[in-house]
This record gives sequence, structure tokens and C-alpha cells, in this order.
Amino acid sequence: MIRVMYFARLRDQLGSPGEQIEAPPATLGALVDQLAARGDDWAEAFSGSVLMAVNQEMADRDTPLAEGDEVAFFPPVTGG
Amino acid sequence: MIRVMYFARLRDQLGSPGEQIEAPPATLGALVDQLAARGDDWAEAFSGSVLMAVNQEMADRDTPLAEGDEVAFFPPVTGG
Amino acid sequence: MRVHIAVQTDPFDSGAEIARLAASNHAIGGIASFIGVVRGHNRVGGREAEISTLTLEHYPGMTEKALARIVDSACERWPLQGVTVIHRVGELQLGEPIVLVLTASAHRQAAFEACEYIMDILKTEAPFWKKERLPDGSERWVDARETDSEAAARWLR
Amino acid sequence: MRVHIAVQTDPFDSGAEIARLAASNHAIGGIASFIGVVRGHNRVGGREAEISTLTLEHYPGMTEKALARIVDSACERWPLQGVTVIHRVGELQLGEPIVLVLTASAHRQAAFEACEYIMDILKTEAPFWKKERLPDGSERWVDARETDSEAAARWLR
Repeated sequence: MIRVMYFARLRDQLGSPGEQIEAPPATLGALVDQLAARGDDWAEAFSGSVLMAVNQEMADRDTPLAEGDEVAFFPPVTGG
Repeated sequence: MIRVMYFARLRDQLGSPGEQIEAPPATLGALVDQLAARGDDWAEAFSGSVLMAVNQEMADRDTPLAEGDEVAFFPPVTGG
Repeated sequence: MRVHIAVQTDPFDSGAEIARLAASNHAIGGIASFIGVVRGHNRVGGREAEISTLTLEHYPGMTEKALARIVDSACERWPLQGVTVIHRVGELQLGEPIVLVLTASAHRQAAFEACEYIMDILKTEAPFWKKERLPDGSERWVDARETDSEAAARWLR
Repeated sequence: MRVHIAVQTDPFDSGAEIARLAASNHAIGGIASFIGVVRGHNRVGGREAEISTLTLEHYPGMTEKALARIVDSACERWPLQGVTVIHRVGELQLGEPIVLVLTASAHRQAAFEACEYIMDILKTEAPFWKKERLPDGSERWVDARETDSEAAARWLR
């Protein structure tokens, strides 16, 4: 099981702050593809510029996933 | 008559904060030469890097002098 | 070497933070700083609009880690005696400070460069997001700015 | 456009100055600043020495004019919403602030550049002189630094 979090505009688009996924795929890229296949809203949300983190470190499609990981998806940051 | 002021290390070297000069020469350069000719201490003080101002604006040897001017000599600045 | 990093809803006291940093080490000759402030207007969808409030969301946990990593990399690049980074979250009013970055060094060039670097990288890597509320009550997420990516990229050259 | 220039013996309150500037104009998005502090050691005649106090002399009248001209030229070069320059004179203790420069702009790059510019030009053109007292009671005038001339020269290129 992994924990998945959605932040800011992405959370609003998906209508969800996050979820738990029981049997995640092996890589972050495969997880993105799986989420984007859920429907139009999901496909659209993941078609834009989406940043990804695994265990609070920036990650990319090749990053492997392991049991217990904390995965986050969010739009480009706008702090400061 | 003009007013002449000496600041910081230059004032210490000359042993004077300033003076009044009754009949100044036509340019700042000529005034420097006149002061440097007063003796060894004066020659040495004016042989180094000395900045010059006339009426509180930076000036150079070609700057003309006029009655009532405020002339200042000082070492390179070290504020900030 | 004093490092202070905080993510908080409360306002910060810039003067007290500067004084604390200045007093922490006698090798400090200069402190450069940047304070980001909620601006009264912003470019929204291509036009200038008045802003009434700004809400800052963040990713708790990752935010602090990202800020710590940015500060560490600044300390590797410049000889710093201290760094303070305070970033606020939650709802902020017009004119209120959002972020404070202080960098202390023996000489000013290092302090200035490190302060700019931290701000540039923070703007593109620390997980904060701004949402603006306009006077008509509507809200929208602030778009990331191309110029911020360019500013961050110059440190990689 | 708020410009505040002061030459004073009294300490200044950096936080209050920042707050005053931030509140003066809703177009301000960022304030860059530099605070120069009395360092505990300095290179004296080629060797590092401990400093106990620093005395700042200036040329009253010309100082204020020079600072005003430096601020004017910064305002011509960058789109600034406000500038504060406070420089202390007289005897200062270790760790005490000497100078505060604040530059406010809609965007941070302009604020940073203007702040560095004002410090660089102030260091070579404003008539202030530092005298250091060492722990043994001896005093000496601080020499101008070559690196300060180089820093000022880069703005002329």
C-alpha cells in the first residue's frame, strides 16, 4: 500500500486531497498512467505540468515505488 | 577667501581639521601644489591617494576655484 | 554557523531575526535579506487585477526538507556564517510579509549572491502554492512564472 | 515613491524600517536589504586582528548629498517603489549595525540589483571613514579595499 497526495490546483481538479492505493505499479510513471486512465478529469489533470515527489523528494517517471511510500502530485510551485 | 577642510587620516597627518585661505589660486590642482610645497609632512600627505571635493561635490585638479568655495581633501572612503 | 528555518502561520519580526543573526557570530560583516510582500495587484489571466487576500498552501514535511536542502546547497557555494528562512502559510492580507531570507557573511558579495540564490531556488522547488482572492470574492491559483524558472536556471550554468 | 535617507549616531530599527517601507505602497512585492555590521576582526597591515570598537567619521553635508545622488541614480536604473538608506556615525561596538539599505520593487530582481548597486557606490563615493580600536588601545584608520573599487566599477561596464 502507498499513500498518494494531491495539492493545490491539482487537488481541486481531482476533487480529492489524496487516497491509498493497495497494489501500486513498479514505477511512478506507471502510476501516473494508471491514474490518468481513470477518466477525462484525471486525464486532463495529468496532461498539464505536474510535479511529482516520492517520500518528500522530487521524483520522475523512472522513480521506483515501494510498499509504504508517500507519493505526491502537485502543480509548479508559487511560493516566495 | 575659501574654506579648506581635511578629513580622517589626512587631518591626522596634517595636524589640522582645516583652514581659511585668503587668495586661492585659480584651480584645485594649483591649490594642491601650493599646499604640498609647505614642507615634508604636507608633501607626503598629498603624495598618496587624496580625494577632493569643491562645494561638497567630487572634484579634480582642473576644477576652478571661486571666492567662498568650500574645498575638502580626504582619503579614499571606507563607509558602509 | 546558525541556520534557522521555519514554516509558520504567524507573522515574523524581521528586525528581531536580523538582530539575532547579527549577534550570533563576530565574523559576520554583512547580512543580505529579502522580504516578499503580498502585492496589491497581479497579472491574472493576462490582465492586471486587484488582490484582496492571498492564501498559501504547502506540503507539510516536504516544505521543511526542501528549504533545508536549499540552505545546505547555499552553504556549500558561499562562505556563510548564518542563514534564516521563514515562510508563512495560510491567509495573508495585502502588504503583509510572506517570506524572509537572511544570509550572513564576512563580506557582502557572498551574502547578496546566497540570498538571491535561495530565493530563486525556493521559488521553483519549495512546495508552496498561492491562491488569490479578488475583491469580487472569486479565487484563483496563481500561475508559476516563466521568469522564476529562468532565474533558477542561471545558477546551473 | 518613498525615499528616506539618514545619517545618525543612534541605532536604527531594521524591522520598523522594513515595515514602514512595505506599508508605503501596494505595488511593492519585495524588499531587498543589506545591513553592514561591525565585524570582530579585520585585516590590519596584512594580518588578522581583533577589533574592539569602530569609530565612523563623515563629512556632514556632503554625506547626505552623496547618498541622495546615489539613491537618485538607482531610481533611474531600476523601477523602485521605495529606498531607505540609514548610515550611522560615531563610536560603534562589535556586532552593531553600521548601515541599512532597503530597496522595494514589484519584483525581486530589481530590488536585489538596486540594493547591491547602492552599497557598491556608497562604499566608494560616500564620505565616511572608519577608524578601528584594537584591544591594546591602539587605533588605526581602515584602508580602502581594492575589491570595493572593483565592485563599484562593474556598474559602469
